[in-house]
Amino acid sequence: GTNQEQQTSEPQEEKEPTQETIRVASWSQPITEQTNLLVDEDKKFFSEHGLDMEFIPGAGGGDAIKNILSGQADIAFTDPGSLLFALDKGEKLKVIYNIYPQNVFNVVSLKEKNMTKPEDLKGKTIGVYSLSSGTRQNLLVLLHQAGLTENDVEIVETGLLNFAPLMQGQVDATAATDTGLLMAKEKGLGDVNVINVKDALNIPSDVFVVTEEVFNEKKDVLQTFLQAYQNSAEWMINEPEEAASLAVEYAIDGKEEKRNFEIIRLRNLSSQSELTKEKGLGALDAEIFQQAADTYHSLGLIENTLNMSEVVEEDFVPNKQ
Amino acid sequence: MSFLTIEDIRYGYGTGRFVLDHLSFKMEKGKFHSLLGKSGCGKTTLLKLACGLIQPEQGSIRLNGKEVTKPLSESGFVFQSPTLLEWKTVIDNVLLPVSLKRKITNEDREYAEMLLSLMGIESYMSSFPGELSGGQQSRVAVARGLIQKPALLFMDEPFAALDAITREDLQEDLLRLCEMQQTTVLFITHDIAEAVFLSDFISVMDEGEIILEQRIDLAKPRNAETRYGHPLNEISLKIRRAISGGLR
Amino acid sequence: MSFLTIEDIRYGYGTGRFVLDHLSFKMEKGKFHSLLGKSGCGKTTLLKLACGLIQPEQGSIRLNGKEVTKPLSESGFVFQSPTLLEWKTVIDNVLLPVSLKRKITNEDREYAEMLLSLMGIESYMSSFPGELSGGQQSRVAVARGLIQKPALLFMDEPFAALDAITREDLQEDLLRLCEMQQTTVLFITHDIAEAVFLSDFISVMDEGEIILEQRIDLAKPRNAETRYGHPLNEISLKIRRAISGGLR
Amino acid sequence: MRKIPIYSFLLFLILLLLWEWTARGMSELVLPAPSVIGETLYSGLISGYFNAHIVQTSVEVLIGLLLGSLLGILFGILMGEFESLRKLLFPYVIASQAVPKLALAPLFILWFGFGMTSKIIITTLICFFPLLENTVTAIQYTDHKKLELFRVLGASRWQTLLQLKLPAGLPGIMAGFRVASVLAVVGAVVGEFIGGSQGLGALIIASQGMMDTPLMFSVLILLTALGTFLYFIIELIEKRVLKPYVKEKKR
Amino acid sequence: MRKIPIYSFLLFLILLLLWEWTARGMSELVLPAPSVIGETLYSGLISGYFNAHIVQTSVEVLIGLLLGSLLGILFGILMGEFESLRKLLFPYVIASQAVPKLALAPLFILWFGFGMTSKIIITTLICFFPLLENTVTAIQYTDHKKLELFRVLGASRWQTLLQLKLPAGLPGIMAGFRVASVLAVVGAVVGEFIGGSQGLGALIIASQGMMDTPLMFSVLILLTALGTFLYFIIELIEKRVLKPYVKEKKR
Ligand SMILES: Nc1ncnc2c1ncn2[C@@H]1O[C@H](COP(=O)(O)OP(=O)(O)OP(=O)(O)O)[C@@H](O)[C@H]1O
Ligand SMILES: Nc1ncnc2c1ncn2[C@@H]1O[C@H](COP(=O)(O)OP(=O)(O)OP(=O)(O)O)[C@@H](O)[C@H]1O
Ligand SMILES: Cc1ncc(C[n+]2csc(CCO)c2C)c(N)n1
Ligand SMILES: [Mg+2]
Ligand SMILES: [Mg+2]
Repeated sequence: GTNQEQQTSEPQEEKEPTQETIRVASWSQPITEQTNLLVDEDKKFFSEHGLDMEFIPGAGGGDAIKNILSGQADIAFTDPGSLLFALDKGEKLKVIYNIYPQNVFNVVSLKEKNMTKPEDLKGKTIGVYSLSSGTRQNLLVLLHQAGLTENDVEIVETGLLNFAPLMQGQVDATAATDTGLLMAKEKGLGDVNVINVKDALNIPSDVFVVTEEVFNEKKDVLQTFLQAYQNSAEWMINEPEEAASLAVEYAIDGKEEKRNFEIIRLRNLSSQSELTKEKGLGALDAEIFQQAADTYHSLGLIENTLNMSEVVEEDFVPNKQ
Repeated sequence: MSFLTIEDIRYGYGTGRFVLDHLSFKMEKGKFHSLLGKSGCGKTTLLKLACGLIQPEQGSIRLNGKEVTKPLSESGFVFQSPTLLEWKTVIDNVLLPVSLKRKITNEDREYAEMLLSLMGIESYMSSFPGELSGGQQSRVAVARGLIQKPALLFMDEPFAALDAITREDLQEDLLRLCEMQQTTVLFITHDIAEAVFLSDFISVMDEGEIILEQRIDLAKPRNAETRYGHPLNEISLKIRRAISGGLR
Repeated sequence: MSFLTIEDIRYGYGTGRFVLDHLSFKMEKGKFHSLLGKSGCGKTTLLKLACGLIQPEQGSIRLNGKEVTKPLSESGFVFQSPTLLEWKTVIDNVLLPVSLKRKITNEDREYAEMLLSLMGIESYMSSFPGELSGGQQSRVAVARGLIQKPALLFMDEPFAALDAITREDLQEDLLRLCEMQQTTVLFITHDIAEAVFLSDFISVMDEGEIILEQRIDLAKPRNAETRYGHPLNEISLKIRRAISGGLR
Repeated sequence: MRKIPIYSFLLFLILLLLWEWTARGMSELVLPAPSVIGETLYSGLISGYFNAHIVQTSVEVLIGLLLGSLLGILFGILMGEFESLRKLLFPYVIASQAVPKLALAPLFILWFGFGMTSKIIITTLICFFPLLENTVTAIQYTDHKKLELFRVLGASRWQTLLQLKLPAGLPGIMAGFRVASVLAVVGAVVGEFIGGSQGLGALIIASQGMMDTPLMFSVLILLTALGTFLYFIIELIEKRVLKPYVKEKKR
Repeated sequence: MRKIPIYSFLLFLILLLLWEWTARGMSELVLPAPSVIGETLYSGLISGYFNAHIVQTSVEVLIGLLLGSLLGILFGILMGEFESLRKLLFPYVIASQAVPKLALAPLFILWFGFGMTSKIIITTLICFFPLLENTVTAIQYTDHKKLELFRVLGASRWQTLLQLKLPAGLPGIMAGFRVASVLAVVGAVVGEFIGGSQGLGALIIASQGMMDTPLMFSVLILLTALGTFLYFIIELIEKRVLKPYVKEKKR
């Protein structure tokens, strides 16, 4: 990288003669909850820093990581689970930003089943998106914290419309996310009990991950990018209405402004934690990642013990002014 | 009393031109009728109409007074081209008409073999049609036409692909069979002598019309003598003149 | 000097039986040769060998001393069945051999039309083969065989589906054309009189062997007189006896 | 026979009513009623919400179908003509078909980018097979009398192919084409499933994420319409191209 | 011609080497080297890890292929025989094909449960179409002279179908069958993608979730083997069934 990015930290600077391209591989399509990443055309969070940000869609956190490993992208917007799997396979990766420090996963059951604690899940049938999904991994984490194993419950795959079998009574509970629950409520899901995984182990939901190579070679660009991303996240927190209305145009699922607003509100909540209030958005804490890695290891999801302090790079996160 | 009556029919293939127009024709029970005429004059069309395969646009076709609206499946047919099923053996091809009616009995099989040996192709019984010569294929088709001992037999140039000797043998066999079974026959041929030798009645067509109806009174049973006799030659000449006279 | 020599060939269709065995045959340049014989005796097989469509298992076939290993595409062919392309019009079917060699010129088209009118089917030029009668289809095939004015012509029962009158017309036309173009012809027919009328040489086959070779010295040009003259009848009778004598 | 459109319409109506009636007793999440879907579809069409997606998918389908058909016929010809080539290539052809495209997504993105190219390639791959098999079969079962005719006329392999085998096999090839045209729609959509930000496939994924089943069904209806349209076009072409065959063979 | 196996093997070797070479420069997560895949595959086969999955998928494929082919031929016959039925049903047939099964998967699960049924139904649906189209075409282009023969012999519609149209159209129908056999594999796998805890499709998903790409490729190889095996079996059947045709038509 060149030194030009350094100068571009002044936000007023107009178009740079040379723009630095940065490709972000997401775990998803361009969706409402990532509005801040999508509205560069309007808000110029990235272009004002001389960044030409390119959004690369994917179908799952694994895709995002594969896209940076194959050089198709520079940064992965992915979940810690996928990160841990890749590390387990010996890939050299760095976590440089904590996008959502809050665990957004939960387990939802109908009120009448009277399931309120992880222990209540014993012997029950629980739906997950699929065997490869975050819902399953987080369900296992939840069970693990409660001293249960996969064998104590029956896990069935229900696909993306996982609330339908819950409403139809084909499953006792379903593992989901906060936004999933929101949509389901909108679709007439009645009174439910929600067990939040974050109460058991608050593994962050998504992080920015780069390969060691990119980490070493593009430090400046990465830092500029994180600064810009942080700005955009702050904007979304401060201007949720504006974000919601922009999402209509930029997000593939942004059909209704009202719903966009609700989603953005939830993501804004999960972007913030005690730590971010102190250190600024994106703040990383290697400890929780270590706990996550250890849990995954004891669950048998990964084979190796990982040293996460080597992976989590706290220095890149722009400090709170 | 006539058996099959065709009255004032008209037929075209949808090309605007009528192949047959105002044509009438009668067939008598148990008699052998031949159709002669230049290529393309409408013989095959008339035969298809008579057997109920196609329906006239105008006019009527009656068998024993009853309108013919679909093929008379108890009749026998030999088309101008052999049309055998390539995936069946020769004997199965011969037995096809029976197999469409009922289970094949040993008798059927024996009769089929008899017909095949009459046709001189009994040794090809288990061959597939693709392994036969052109004339052999047409003989399989003739055997298939005869398998049901039909009361009514339609044959469109069945012997065209055969040499003179085989042809004469088969003519005599055919005559014998038809006489035995009192078969009514409508026979198309280009061989005038063949027509005269076989027929009780000959009709000569030209451009969709019947231009000559000739009764043949040669004595029966007919044999080699009939074939080379003077009367046959004379009638042949007359018919020949009719056909070529039709040249307009 | 002979033009095409077939020497001591053997051929079977892989069925264990040899259809032709130790057969030799010669064709002279510019002459008309006919093959006669009972159905299934191997005429078509011999013709296919002669024209290079199939190769013998033993023996040699030479044209002007050169081994024939593939079809001589400058020759003309008329097969036993018309084999027209249903998706092409009659005139395009006739022009097919030319179109496979080069772009069709106006002259080709005119010649094709001339041939079609010789065949008496010029009015069906733009029809599709499926719209023709059996005899009309076979005439299209004859026209197709002649379109290249071939020096060597192979015809397998080309006139079998035609009435006597048309047939005689076409025989005379064919003779005239062949004489004009000095065509060497190999002609298969079941009509003995036709063979005698047309040929310079007649070979009679039986069970894969040539049992009679007959030179025909009738005066040329041959016409209606030749046809009904005594000499023709006499030769015919001789050949007829040969064919039926072959009956073992 | 003239009453078909009426019966067809009646059947459609009955099915619709049945559906409406079933859906009434169910959550919209499980099975949205046709009335609801109709509304979503209508408003989406009016507002132009679907336009970009429809265009994107249609372009992918058309290009993919074109490429796939050409390749399918080409390889069908090659593998039909050269037995050896057939033996050589067929394991790879089967591999390309038996492997679910969805599993190869990262590779497709790696090789062809995440833009339209990878979707077109997936579509091409999917269209390719029915045409290949039907062309091979059409070529191999040409009437041997006609083949003899062409041999005897000294036709080159190429001429025999173009003027005999392909025209004679056209009905079979067109059947393969009809299958391919409908599969092309599936191909493009599956391509968009793996990380597309536009197109009807991407919209399906998004609608599932939103649990917006009416939207998903609207997209499915659009896909059906696209498939039907293609099928219809191909039938039209077929009717024109196959006229002489119909003259001979159908009555 | 006898050297084909050698060439085939050489080509395979070259492709393998090329792959190995490409994979060396790449993360194992994106494109694992054949050597690595081979190891995974071998140890998985030896340890019996794949067995249950292979059996499950094979059963689904076989049942689905059987049902799909039967239905495809049946509807092909009906829609080929009755023009009116064709017009009536074809929009639904196209809908059933143009709609990606993956999108309907959640509904299939709701309707048919988590078990094998929904996978078999998806497989059936996918197999169905190529056979339908090829059967319709085969039935419609029967030689009209043979049809006349059967009409004149007073054959019933049913007899004409069984003894003429189907046998005469067999080559085309078998081509559809070959296509269906390979698509069946994809169908079963796609069915297992959603809501399957066993089967090769479920294994693909699981391996993707764990980012175990070598395992995924092992499964893809098993799928190719399954597809090739089916295709091969069908070719064998075809060779036996079509012998008389080959006698007549091929040389
Ligand atoms: N494709 C084939 N496979 C096996 N045997 C065949 C094949 N074609 C012909 N034969 C056999 O070879 C012999 C000679 O056949 P060929 O067609 O040459 O006879 P032909 O003299 O032309 O008879 P026809 O006058 O009936 O046309 C016949 O006995 C026939 O059964
Ligand atoms: N399918 C068809 N479509 C259009 N015209 C046809 C069709 N079949 C026959 N024709 C025309 O009808 C006329 C009579 O045909 P038909 O087959 O009855 O003649 P034919 O007397 O049997 O002749 P041939 O002796 O050559 O067999 C011919 O002029 C022919 O061109
Ligand atoms: C906020 C948020 N919600 C859902 C996902 C989706 N997700 C979570 S884990 C996982 C498994 C890897 O495929 C996937 C797809 C996410 N990443 N972030
Ligand atoms: Mg006729
Ligand atoms: Mg012959």
